Amino acid sequence: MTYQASEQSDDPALNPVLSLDNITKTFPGVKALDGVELHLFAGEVTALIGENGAGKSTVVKTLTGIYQPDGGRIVLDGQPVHFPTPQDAADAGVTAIHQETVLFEELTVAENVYIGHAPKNRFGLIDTKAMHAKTAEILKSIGAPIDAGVKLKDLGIASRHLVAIARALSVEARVVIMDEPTAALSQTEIEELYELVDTLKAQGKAILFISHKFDEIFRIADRYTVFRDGQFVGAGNMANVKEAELVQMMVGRAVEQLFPKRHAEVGGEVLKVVGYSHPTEFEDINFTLRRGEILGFYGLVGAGRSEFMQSLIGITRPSKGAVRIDNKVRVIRSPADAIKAGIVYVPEDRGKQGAILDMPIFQNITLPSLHKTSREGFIQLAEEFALAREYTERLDLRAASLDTNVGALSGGNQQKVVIAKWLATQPRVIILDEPTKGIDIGSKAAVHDFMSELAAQGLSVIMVSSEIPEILGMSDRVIVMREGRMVVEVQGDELSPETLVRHAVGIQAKGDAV
Amino acid sequence: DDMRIALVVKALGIGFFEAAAEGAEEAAKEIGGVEIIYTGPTDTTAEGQIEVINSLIAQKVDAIAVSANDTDALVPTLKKAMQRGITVVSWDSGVAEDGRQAHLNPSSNALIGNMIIKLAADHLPDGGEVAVLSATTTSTNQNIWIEEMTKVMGNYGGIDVVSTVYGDDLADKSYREATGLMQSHPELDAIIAPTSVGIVAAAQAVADAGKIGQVNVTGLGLPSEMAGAIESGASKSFAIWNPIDLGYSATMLAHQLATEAATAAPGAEISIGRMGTITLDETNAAAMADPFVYDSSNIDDFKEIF
Amino acid sequence: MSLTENAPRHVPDRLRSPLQDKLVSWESLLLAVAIAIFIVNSLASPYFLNAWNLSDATFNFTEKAMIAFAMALLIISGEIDLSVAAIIALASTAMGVAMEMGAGTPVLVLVGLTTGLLCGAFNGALVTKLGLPSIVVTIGTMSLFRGISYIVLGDGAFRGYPSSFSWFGQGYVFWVISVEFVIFALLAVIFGVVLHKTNFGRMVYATGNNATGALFSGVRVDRVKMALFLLTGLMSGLAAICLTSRLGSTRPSIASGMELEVVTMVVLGGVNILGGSGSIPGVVIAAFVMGLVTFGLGLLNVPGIVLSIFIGLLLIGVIALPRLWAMWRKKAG
Amino acid sequence: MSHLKSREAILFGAILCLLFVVAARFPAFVAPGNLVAVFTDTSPLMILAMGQMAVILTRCIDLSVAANLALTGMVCAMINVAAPDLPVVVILAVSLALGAMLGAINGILVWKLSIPPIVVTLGTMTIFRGIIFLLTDGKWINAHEMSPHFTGFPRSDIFGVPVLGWIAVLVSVVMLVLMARTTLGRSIYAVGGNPHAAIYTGIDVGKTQFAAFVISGMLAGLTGYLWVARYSVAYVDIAGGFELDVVAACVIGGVSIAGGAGTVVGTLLGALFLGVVKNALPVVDISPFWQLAISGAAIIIAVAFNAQSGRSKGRVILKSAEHAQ
Ligand SMILES: Nc1ncnc2c1ncn2[C@@H]1O[C@H](COP(=O)(O)OP(=O)(O)OP(=O)(O)O)[C@@H](O)[C@H]1O
Ligand SMILES: Nc1ncnc2c1ncn2[C@@H]1O[C@H](COP(=O)(O)OP(=O)(O)OP(=O)(O)O)[C@@H](O)[C@H]1O
Ligand SMILES: [Mg+2]
Ligand SMILES: [Mg+2]
Repeated sequence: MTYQASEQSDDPALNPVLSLDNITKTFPGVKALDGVELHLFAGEVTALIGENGAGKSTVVKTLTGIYQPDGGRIVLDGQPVHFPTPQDAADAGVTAIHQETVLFEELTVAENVYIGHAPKNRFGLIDTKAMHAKTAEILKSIGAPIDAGVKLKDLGIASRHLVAIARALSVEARVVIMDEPTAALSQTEIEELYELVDTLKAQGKAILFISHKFDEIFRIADRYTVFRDGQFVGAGNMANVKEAELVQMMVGRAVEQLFPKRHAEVGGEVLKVVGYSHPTEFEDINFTLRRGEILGFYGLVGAGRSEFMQSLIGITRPSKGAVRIDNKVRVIRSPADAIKAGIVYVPEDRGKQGAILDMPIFQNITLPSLHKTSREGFIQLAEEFALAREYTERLDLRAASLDTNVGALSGGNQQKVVIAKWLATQPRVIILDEPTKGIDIGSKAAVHDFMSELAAQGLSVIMVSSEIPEILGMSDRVIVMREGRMVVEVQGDELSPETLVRHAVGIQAKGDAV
Repeated sequence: DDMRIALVVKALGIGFFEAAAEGAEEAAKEIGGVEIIYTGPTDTTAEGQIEVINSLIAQKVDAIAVSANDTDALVPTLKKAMQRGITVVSWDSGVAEDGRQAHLNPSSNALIGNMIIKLAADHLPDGGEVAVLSATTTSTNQNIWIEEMTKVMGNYGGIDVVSTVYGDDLADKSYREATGLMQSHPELDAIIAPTSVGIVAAAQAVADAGKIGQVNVTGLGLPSEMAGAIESGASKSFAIWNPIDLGYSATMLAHQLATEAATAAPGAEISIGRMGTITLDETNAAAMADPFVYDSSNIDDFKEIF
Repeated sequence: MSLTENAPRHVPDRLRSPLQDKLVSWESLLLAVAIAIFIVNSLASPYFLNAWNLSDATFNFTEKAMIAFAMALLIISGEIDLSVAAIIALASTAMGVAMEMGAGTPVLVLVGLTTGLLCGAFNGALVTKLGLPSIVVTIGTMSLFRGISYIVLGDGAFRGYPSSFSWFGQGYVFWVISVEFVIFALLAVIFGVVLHKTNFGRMVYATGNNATGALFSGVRVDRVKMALFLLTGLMSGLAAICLTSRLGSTRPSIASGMELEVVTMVVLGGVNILGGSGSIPGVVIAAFVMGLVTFGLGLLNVPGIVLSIFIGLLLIGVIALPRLWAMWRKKAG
Repeated sequence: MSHLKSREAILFGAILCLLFVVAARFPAFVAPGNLVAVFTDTSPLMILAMGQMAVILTRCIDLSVAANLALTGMVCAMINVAAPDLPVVVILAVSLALGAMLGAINGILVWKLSIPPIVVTLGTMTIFRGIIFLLTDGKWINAHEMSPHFTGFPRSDIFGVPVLGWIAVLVSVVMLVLMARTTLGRSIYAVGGNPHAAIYTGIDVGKTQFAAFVISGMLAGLTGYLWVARYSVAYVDIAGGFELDVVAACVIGGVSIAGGAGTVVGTLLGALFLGVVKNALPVVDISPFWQLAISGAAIIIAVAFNAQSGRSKGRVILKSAEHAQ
């Protein structure tokens, strides 16, 4: 099952284009990569799989000259190479679509695509004309209807992603790396990306594909490599492996039940939203949420779910509509009002909106509950630690201490801190926006498990998710949104992947009203 | 131990005060056993002078002779100095009466006020438009001189003061203000700048505007700094008292009061070495000689001196 | 990774004791600097160790420090106010106008504080309501406030404040302990408690670290910022009272350039200019350091500008040296 | 992409309006000769503002420009006093080199030690001025001590415009090309727009910031010589507080203090706007005591306006709202 690294075959097709040999990379306190190996072959897609923090992105950054390995070799075409800067990697034909967006709002599309390697005229100045022409060509080749001359800030999120892809293609690449490229794309765009990958394969490029989604790994990968805790665990052909085996390799044990079924009694009405509208973002949202219920919100990315949820907690002001909580009409003008009313929101953007990364765990947790841990406005440290301890233990947080900064935690543990923070306010309703986005399979299960538990204890949960298995596995009822509107509310037997997708993309079929 | 006399100036580095410090050193040498502490803030602020004076009080100097950036703001600090037994006199630019024992005017204010307008009028027999370019809006002596000048305007028929502007004793601001004056008053015949920074900048501005011969720059300046302007004709004449003599006399006065060889009281006659004696008026102030006029005939004799 | 059925692992509250933290902190480094300067000063000048002189020396920093405390909070919250010195000018002018109209000391104090508050409210409104960057807004209001003062006063001055008014800037509470020093000390304690021991202080840190995150966590970020601008205005008003009382007169050029000294004091005190961290004890020590350096060098009759070189070097040096040291150690080890 | 351009158009319109108003009260102000004078008078501000723009674009700020100007200007003056016959070309080279070196000091501290730029330049601002004092003991260098070709250079006339004005034009053209057509220029925008992403595209953030500081320093040095020659005087405090005017010019010109956004043309217009206000106020006989308040108000209004027009409209999800817009 494991590919033997040292064997060089006579058949060039079997020789890797690029190999990592015994690569080690240490950050203060973390061994991110511990002697890993990885091999990429011409015309093949290799999937790199691992939990959060397994070291996948670190490999990408090592391969593209952003990080320098502490030990080991990078071998390109049988020759050891060094990439002191990202430019060197690009020159050698290694290019990447990084996990984070690496684009510039104030620059034009063409400049974004060519920054760092723009064509020059004979005076050494940037040849704007040539740059635009080349950009237009690449954009056309990936079927993106984008004008090379517009500023990036005037583009939507999906177009931006296409620009990032165009950027990766602007380099004469032999190795293309994609780090979770589909995380921000809608279903149709994902399909287009798959086609692009197939084209690249046909051109004989070696592709490294990183993803947490098994369906897509099985859809496009030819080989796989699995990392766990910065170590190489195994590699092989996709054809010879089953999903359960991969999970076993990733987590080190079997994960049986991803979506634990729970036995909660759905009670009376807790929250009622009537005619909620916003001038530009969403319109006429109506629903009722009951005690102990999990209500799913499905839609394509950009459907306006987050905007609606944020308006519900007072970040933006609705133009029309009302909320009723426990049969009382409440006016919510700010998150502080929402907390008082018992509605809390776990945002999807953890780093910016969810946590305050440079503050200690315990201070993050008590921030919305300061009135509980203080007397007459004066902080009581002991009570703060007590509250933080209570909720972090319930979520089984892994951290060195409660006064370490949240920024120092892994993504999954950061998410736990954010959830703990909101549970500590003892809310009536908790809204979770993409609660498992970018979280590995193990932590995901923990979060799901916990959601069930919350509902069982009588909390009402709203879960925004773009992942169909998650929506189907967890929700009692699902509301589908499209272009800022509520399209349908489904429950019970009607809940099926087909129904959800159909409504989300707006295909009229079987005479369904849309 | 030497007697320590502190010469506190408006700001360090200004040619006029450097020359005054020379005079102070001369006086110290003459008296013997006197140490001069020449100090001041870097920019012309009252707060800066207060910090300087506070540290002088702490050093228990014997006398402080100050040219003040602000008539009133220094008073509380100087009062404190006097309470701690330090002799305080002001010179050049004075402080209010209760902040010092005596004040030495470089010349009588009335004389200066008259002098600056006369310098302009002498070259305008048929009358004309003149404008004033002053230092900062808060400069004590400039304000007094302009006031005195206004009083005697009646004696100069046909001379019309069309505007007063402030260059803040900054070269660039003064230059811009002078340029503005020439634009807003195309008929302008003379600019009176009763400040050594302003007069140099105004002369430069006139030269740059190509108005030498049309606009005469005059006022108070230092021969060393104005030599070029006299040569080019941007300025026909200007006046100043001798800053060396002023520094010398201020030191002498401070020494006399500090050694109790003299007491500061209205009417008192105090001897100040080679400069003779001065008589204190009812506000305990005394004036030195008339300002001296410099023009192309004598500038070369003085430009190396101060 | 983990599943909830595993027994919860124990996570300790702290790794190091708070005392350990304090020992290796910026504040202790600064304190060492302060002590060193104190010793050098007493060796360099025979006039240094004298109660009255030391008391006089405190005037070098008390007014600036009053503003610096509020400025520290403002900078920690991620904003800045460069108009503080101009607020002093305007508040002092307003007091002068009130005095001309016959107001007594209590009214003057009220006028000074109110003007400060109004100026703070103006800055705060531009920043929180219009969402403008505070550094730019306050560069504008810095000219505006002082400009108004010039419009009112022109080349004139207000003088003749009532004698009871001189108590603030010239009075002594006990022997050599001046009124200003007592105000400074009280404010140090109050601001220290507010920043480090109250919910409000916690919200200030949260806002400065991540304003969006704080907003989502129920902190009314705009109100916090507004409160801090008001507080900075109020403290500038208070400083205006002390300074006016000390000078006994008002001119529009009063306190010019003081804003940069206040910011310097705050930064020297270890407050991160980018927001999110800093402490009041740090600012207090920085006030003493600046006061001691100015006074010590003043005693040696070193001109003010040379002295400002020291402050400039100190400002960069205190941040640079630990970093250089760390770089050197990394290279060596 | 339209609103950025139109913002510059509006600023240009504002300057025209201003000229119009002034002309109504005082027609001679808009005479070509006077406009040239205003342009020349504003040239130092324009040159400095372009350097500051580069720095602000990279998310830094340079508060030491005026001090750099003063120090370099003083050194040039001292060189002139020591060697009166040295040609102006040498003086220009010295001013550029020394200015760049002082800028490099700021840049190194920001780049290698990651000290916040505002702290670095607050420190070097006082240090540079202090050094002038140490060099000169606080003494002034006056017109009569400088040689005629030294002071004459910026005011010598080419086609009716003084050299000082031409230098501003030249610097503008160079900066236009630099910002729009060179890798460094685009990197400056990239670094300020998204420093994190810049690293991924192989741009060294610190090095780019360093380069911006060197540019700013070099232009400040150049202005130092020009300033000293133009006003024919050098002392510790020349151009005191001018750094705030420079920052104000950038901000009025639409340079975002948060970095990444702003143009050379906008910056030039911002500087011109301030320059026209400064030159017009004394002419239209507004009391000098009103000047400060008026320029303060102008800054606030310009910034509020810029922020309003620059605010992104946000994306629109609702199809109906899209049509309504
Ligand atoms: N710059 C850094 N400084 C310190 N630690 C880092 C740094 N970058 C990564 N790490 C640590 O290295 C480990 C590997 O991180 P990496 O980003 O490679 O994970 P990943 O496999 O890409 O995870 P994910 O699936 O969440 O993207 C993690 O423990 C992370 O915290
Ligand atoms: N045009 C855009 N410009 C900037 N950011 C955008 C744009 N479109 C979408 N985003 C960002 O992408 C993310 C997803 O968009 P949005 O929140 O509207 O979708 P959603 O329907 O709520 O879906 P989800 O919650 O599943 O992401 C958000 O973080 C949003 O801020
Ligand atoms: Mg990753
Ligand atoms: Mg969303």
